[in-house]
Amino acid sequence: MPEKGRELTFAQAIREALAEEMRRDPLVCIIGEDVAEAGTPFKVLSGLVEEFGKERVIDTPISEAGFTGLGVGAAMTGLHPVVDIMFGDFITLTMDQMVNQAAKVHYMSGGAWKVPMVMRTTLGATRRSAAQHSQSLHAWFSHVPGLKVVLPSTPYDAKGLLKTAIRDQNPVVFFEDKMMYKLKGPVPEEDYTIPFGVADVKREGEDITLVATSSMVQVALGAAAMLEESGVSAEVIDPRTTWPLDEKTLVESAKKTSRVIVLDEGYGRYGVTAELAAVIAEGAFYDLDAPVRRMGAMHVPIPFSPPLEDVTVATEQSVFEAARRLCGKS
Amino acid sequence: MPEKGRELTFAQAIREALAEEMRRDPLVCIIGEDVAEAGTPFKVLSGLVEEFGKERVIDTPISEAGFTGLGVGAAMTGLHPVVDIMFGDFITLTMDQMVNQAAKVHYMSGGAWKVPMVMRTTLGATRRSAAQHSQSLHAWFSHVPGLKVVLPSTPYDAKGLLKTAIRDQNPVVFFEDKMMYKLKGPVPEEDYTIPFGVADVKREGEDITLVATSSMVQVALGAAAMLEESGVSAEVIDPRTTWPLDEKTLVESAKKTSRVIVLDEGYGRYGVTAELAAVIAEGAFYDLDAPVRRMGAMHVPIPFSPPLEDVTVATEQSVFEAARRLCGKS
Amino acid sequence: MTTVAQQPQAAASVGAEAWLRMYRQMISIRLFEEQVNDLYTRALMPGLAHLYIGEEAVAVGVCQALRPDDYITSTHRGHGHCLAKGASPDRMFAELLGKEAGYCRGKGGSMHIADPATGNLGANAIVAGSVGIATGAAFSAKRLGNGRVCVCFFGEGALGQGSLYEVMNLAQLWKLPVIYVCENNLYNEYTHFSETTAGDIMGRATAFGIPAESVDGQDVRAVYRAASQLIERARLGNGPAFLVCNTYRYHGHHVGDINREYYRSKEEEQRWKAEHDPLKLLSRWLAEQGLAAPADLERIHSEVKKEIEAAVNFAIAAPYPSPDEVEQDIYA
Amino acid sequence: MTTVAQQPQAAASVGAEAWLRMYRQMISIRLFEEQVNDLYTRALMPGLAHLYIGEEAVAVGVCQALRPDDYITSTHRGHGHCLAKGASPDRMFAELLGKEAGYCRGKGGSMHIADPATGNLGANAIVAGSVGIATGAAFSAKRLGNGRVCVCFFGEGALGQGSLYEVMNLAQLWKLPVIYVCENNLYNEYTHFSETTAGDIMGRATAFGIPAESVDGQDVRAVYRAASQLIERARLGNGPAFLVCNTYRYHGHHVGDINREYYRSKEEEQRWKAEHDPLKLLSRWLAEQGLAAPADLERIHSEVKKEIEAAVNFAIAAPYPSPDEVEQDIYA
Ligand SMILES: Cc1ncc(C[n+]2csc(CCOP(=O)(O)OP(=O)(O)O)c2C)c(N)n1
Ligand SMILES: Cc1ncc(C[n+]2csc(CCOP(=O)(O)OP(=O)(O)O)c2C)c(N)n1
Ligand SMILES: [Mg+2]
Ligand SMILES: [Mg+2]
Repeated sequence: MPEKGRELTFAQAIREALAEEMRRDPLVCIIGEDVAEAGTPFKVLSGLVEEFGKERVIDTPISEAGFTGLGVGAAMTGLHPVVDIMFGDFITLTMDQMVNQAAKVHYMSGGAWKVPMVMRTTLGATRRSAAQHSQSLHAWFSHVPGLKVVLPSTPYDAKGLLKTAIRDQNPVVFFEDKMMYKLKGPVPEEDYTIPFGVADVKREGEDITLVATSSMVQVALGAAAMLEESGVSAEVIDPRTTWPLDEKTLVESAKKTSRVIVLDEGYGRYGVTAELAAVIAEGAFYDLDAPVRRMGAMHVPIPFSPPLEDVTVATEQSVFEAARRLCGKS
Repeated sequence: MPEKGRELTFAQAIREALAEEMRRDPLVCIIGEDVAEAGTPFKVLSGLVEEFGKERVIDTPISEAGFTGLGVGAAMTGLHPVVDIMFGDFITLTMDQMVNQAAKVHYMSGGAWKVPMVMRTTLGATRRSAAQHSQSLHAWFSHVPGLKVVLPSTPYDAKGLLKTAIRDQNPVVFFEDKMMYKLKGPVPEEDYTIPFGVADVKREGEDITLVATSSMVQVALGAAAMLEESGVSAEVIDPRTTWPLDEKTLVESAKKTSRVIVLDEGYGRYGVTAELAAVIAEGAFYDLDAPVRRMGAMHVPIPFSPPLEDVTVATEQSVFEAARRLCGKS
Repeated sequence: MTTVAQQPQAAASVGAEAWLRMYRQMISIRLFEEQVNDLYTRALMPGLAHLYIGEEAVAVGVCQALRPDDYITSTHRGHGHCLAKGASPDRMFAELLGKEAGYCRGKGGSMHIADPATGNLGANAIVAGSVGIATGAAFSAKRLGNGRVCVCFFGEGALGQGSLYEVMNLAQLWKLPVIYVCENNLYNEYTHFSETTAGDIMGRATAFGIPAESVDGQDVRAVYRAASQLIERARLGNGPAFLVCNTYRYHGHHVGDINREYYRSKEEEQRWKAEHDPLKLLSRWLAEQGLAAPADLERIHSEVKKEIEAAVNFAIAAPYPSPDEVEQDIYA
Repeated sequence: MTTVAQQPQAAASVGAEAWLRMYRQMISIRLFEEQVNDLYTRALMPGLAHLYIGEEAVAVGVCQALRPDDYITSTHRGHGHCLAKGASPDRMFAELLGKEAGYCRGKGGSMHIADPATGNLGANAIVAGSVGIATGAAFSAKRLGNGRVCVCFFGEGALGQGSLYEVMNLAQLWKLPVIYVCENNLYNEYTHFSETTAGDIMGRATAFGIPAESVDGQDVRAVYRAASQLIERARLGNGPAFLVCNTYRYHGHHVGDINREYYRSKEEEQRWKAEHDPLKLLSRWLAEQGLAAPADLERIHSEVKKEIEAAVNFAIAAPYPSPDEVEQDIYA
């Protein structure tokens, strides 16, 4: 990760990755609702239609299943579509196309066809958007062989991982935390990609490992800073892709620190925290000094009311407290 | 569980539960594809339309999203529909209606509306049905607050749990292993129900715990019998519902035996085995002698070819071997 | 498709009182929404809201043709439907502010207001998300023989979603008492509907054998008349219907959508406001018919204004739910 | 909608040779499927299969109107489409038996045969599961300007699925070269289509402004003629079309569906076989026209029979994939 130089927001990094890949490869196109002149409700794509035209930045009807399916077919026959699903909550409408089609075409055809497509969508709560616009459903896709699942946590990662996703020959689902679009961070000018399946140590530490994904990485880093002040050295690890999963880096950190909290904004139950915790509990079994602690979203539909919504996801404070308890400090 | 008396097949137990509940409550109706005269392709519902008529056993067009949504609305307004999704693979088409609607209506309305409906569907491979007719996707629903998820493993459980599901005031998803429909077992004549969230000890043992769901319970019992002959005493525990989940029984058995294998026919990755393993690893942390071993379906789309398909799911033999290894016996 | 014998009494017997009631409801929605915008601008409302201003005649004309125990389902742009079906502004504002006194105890917010007492099955933030629920409610009504009907409101954007066609097929096969009311306000968010909608909208229903009508959605009398007929037809067991109401939203897609020139012109907006305002159209007609003097309408306006102000103040003063309510009402 | 200038050359210039080729293909499908039934009966085939017998004229008539590099998508009842598009019976049988030599190396089986060499994007076991893929292939063809079209085959049961309407809207908005071919064989599994299909089928496409035609699907000449026109129209950039082929499956929904009287009568089956058999219809016409003597057809029949027998024997003798192939081809 670059220390100095140019800073971009998360949204700018995404846009730049798309623009560069679209310049590099004329087969890349963007398909989704309000992606062209509107540049999506989050304005992430602003300017792309001006550069690439309506032939390559394509507004669709409100038909998530339909245009996702169209993306699968287009990917099989020579294009490289980036399908935009405005809110991660709407992937519910695309599950058949993603899971029964995109994920399986290559395998079912014995390797004859491939599906080089990317689905970009969002996750994350605390935007006061209520239960149907706040979910983090990436665990579902992570469960499905044939898909790859990417969860960037910084502008740098967002750009590098999105480029890798677009160059991949398989269906890749790319989840962006919508609360992070304005986050700034260093992004070099030069072309770079980040390989899938390689976790990133966002911060080194000795006493406890915080494994965190997407939005929760920033929370973990905040908690780590607080912990440092209270004398606890926390390592923060970001798997960056839930599939492929870099088990080794997670397990090694767990072996080193012997205490682990796993953080993810999806529901804790039957979610990403379960897999990560299970992998670590198995791999570092003989080195853990305490059970792996899981912190996912509370197991409730996300409520609208701010004082209710705020308690559904982990915060720097709650991670700080959990980490101190795990280290026997309170 | 009854020891003696009348035996029914799994399919007969399901049918009897439905028939009895439909007699008890005129608001219960069945909605799905080919449920009436055909009685479903598995013939599970044969005879019901003759008794209850086409007003209550209702054939639909091939519109999984449409009639599931209709079921949600019908449930909110006075009926108690049992929605039939022929293959569990087709729940992909119902995710929006189940997850964004059924699961959330009660909560989003602050408790004002409720959705007493049941979705019955199937899971399980090894039927030579290939990748789009062989999946076990119950982990997805287990991940979603507002739903309850039931996985019966015997005719007795199937009947008692289905009755509970139909009497529940919430959306319940009921997964039936299609390879188990012909399995026979004791089912008493009298009315009974089985509460959700209560695991069943299918077999007691001392040396190792096999936690298994649905189809895998029979596999676990077979493996336990083999293990007994080789001097290993295995306890077999069936959570019966993944949500609510009886953590206590799982953890206590793990504490007793100190070795655990978790078995589920869904994909292992980000699936039910992860949650169960994480719960046990946390709850029995200080008592486990070895890491919890997970055995889910291999992380591949289910292949058609028999020699390939057969290696994708756990078998009595593979569980037997894994258990022996875990007990340090080979 | 309706015969003379099936003509509803209602449409014929409507008198001054009913038109004034509709006028009051439309004003009520207009002022409610202006307050919502104000709450947003003053940063008093969490999140966003989608204003119904300009489209009042649709909700009011349709809901006036319904019985209190009939059902509706609504959308992200749902405040108008809720109010027209009988919800009270105070509990609605409370919901919009996430307060305990709200219709959903603060858990739903602007996009999820629901109220069994007025037959409101709930607004829905998934485009076309409630078409199944609406059709299911009609299914219950038919099975239970309670004579109810259900109106399913949705924007023309929902025509993109396949589930609408699935349930229209079911509704027509089973002759369910459901009216699909398509509010065509010309835009799917920031995209003109002509870019997203192939063919003729009416064909989307007639393809399934469902009778379809199209009305000027700014004329509450036209909406009321058409809705009354289709609703009574459904109530009599003749099955579903489809009603397109041509309308326009005056404000942005949501309260934060301020600069709109990249997708529609100020002139277009002005033209609709000047020439097609549902309140102006009705008040002009009431005056022409001698059914109401300007003073009567002014009185209604000021009464409603007071009500709305009281309601918003109630909501602002109301307490939030306590944080431990977060784990209540997940299961019944 | 097609003008004279757009009339395809093909339809006009078809001569005896082409009709005999179609005859051979239809026989080939018929005999292939009889072998499949036999393999099932003899317990040599894992799982089930859905036979195309009776519907041969649809696949053959349509695929004859396609270029080799055009695309198709197929269904659970897909053997006929695959063969008509050019697949060879030996590798198909091998796939049905789960053998390494199969089109999908045994991983797909009966319901998932796919073959890039013949433009076959794959059969699909989800009803309407391939409508998106087909439309996407047409999207690519248009974007890449390669002049290809895509035919999307589906049974009338797929009319229940909303995704079909989503993609027809897209196809018409963007004028994509895709032909939706609805094989109406009267049954969705065990339910007559009239119980599941409201309104008139043609309206399902015309609702989106898509031209629709309906033909006797047992008459390969009629199918070929209609398909040729719609395909050429699409190829010329005039957008999608919808073709209903009225047909009948002679066997059960799948090979195990033996007792069918509860959903359709033996008389009905007999009538179709006697009066509407696509092979008989074509051979009679060929004889009438003096284009083929009975002996010619018999020769074709026995040649094909030998081919099919050799193919099935090849498949039976072929090895299974080795178990470790299970983890190959998950990712490209
Ligand atoms: C399934 C789904 N896709 C996309 C959205 C995002 N979205 C919210 S409103 C809207 C436009 C709706 O247009 P229309 O149905 O015409 O209603 P209007 O806003 O004009 O009243 C979109 C795309 C959504 N809420 N749900
Ligand atoms: C989404 C989905 N729902 C249900 C099924 C089960 N199913 C397989 S074939 C079939 C009937 C299909 O009828 P039709 O489309 O008319 O094709 P046909 O079998 O008549 O050729 C059904 C319901 C399925 N495969 N996919
Ligand atoms: Mg609109
Ligand atoms: Mg059919």
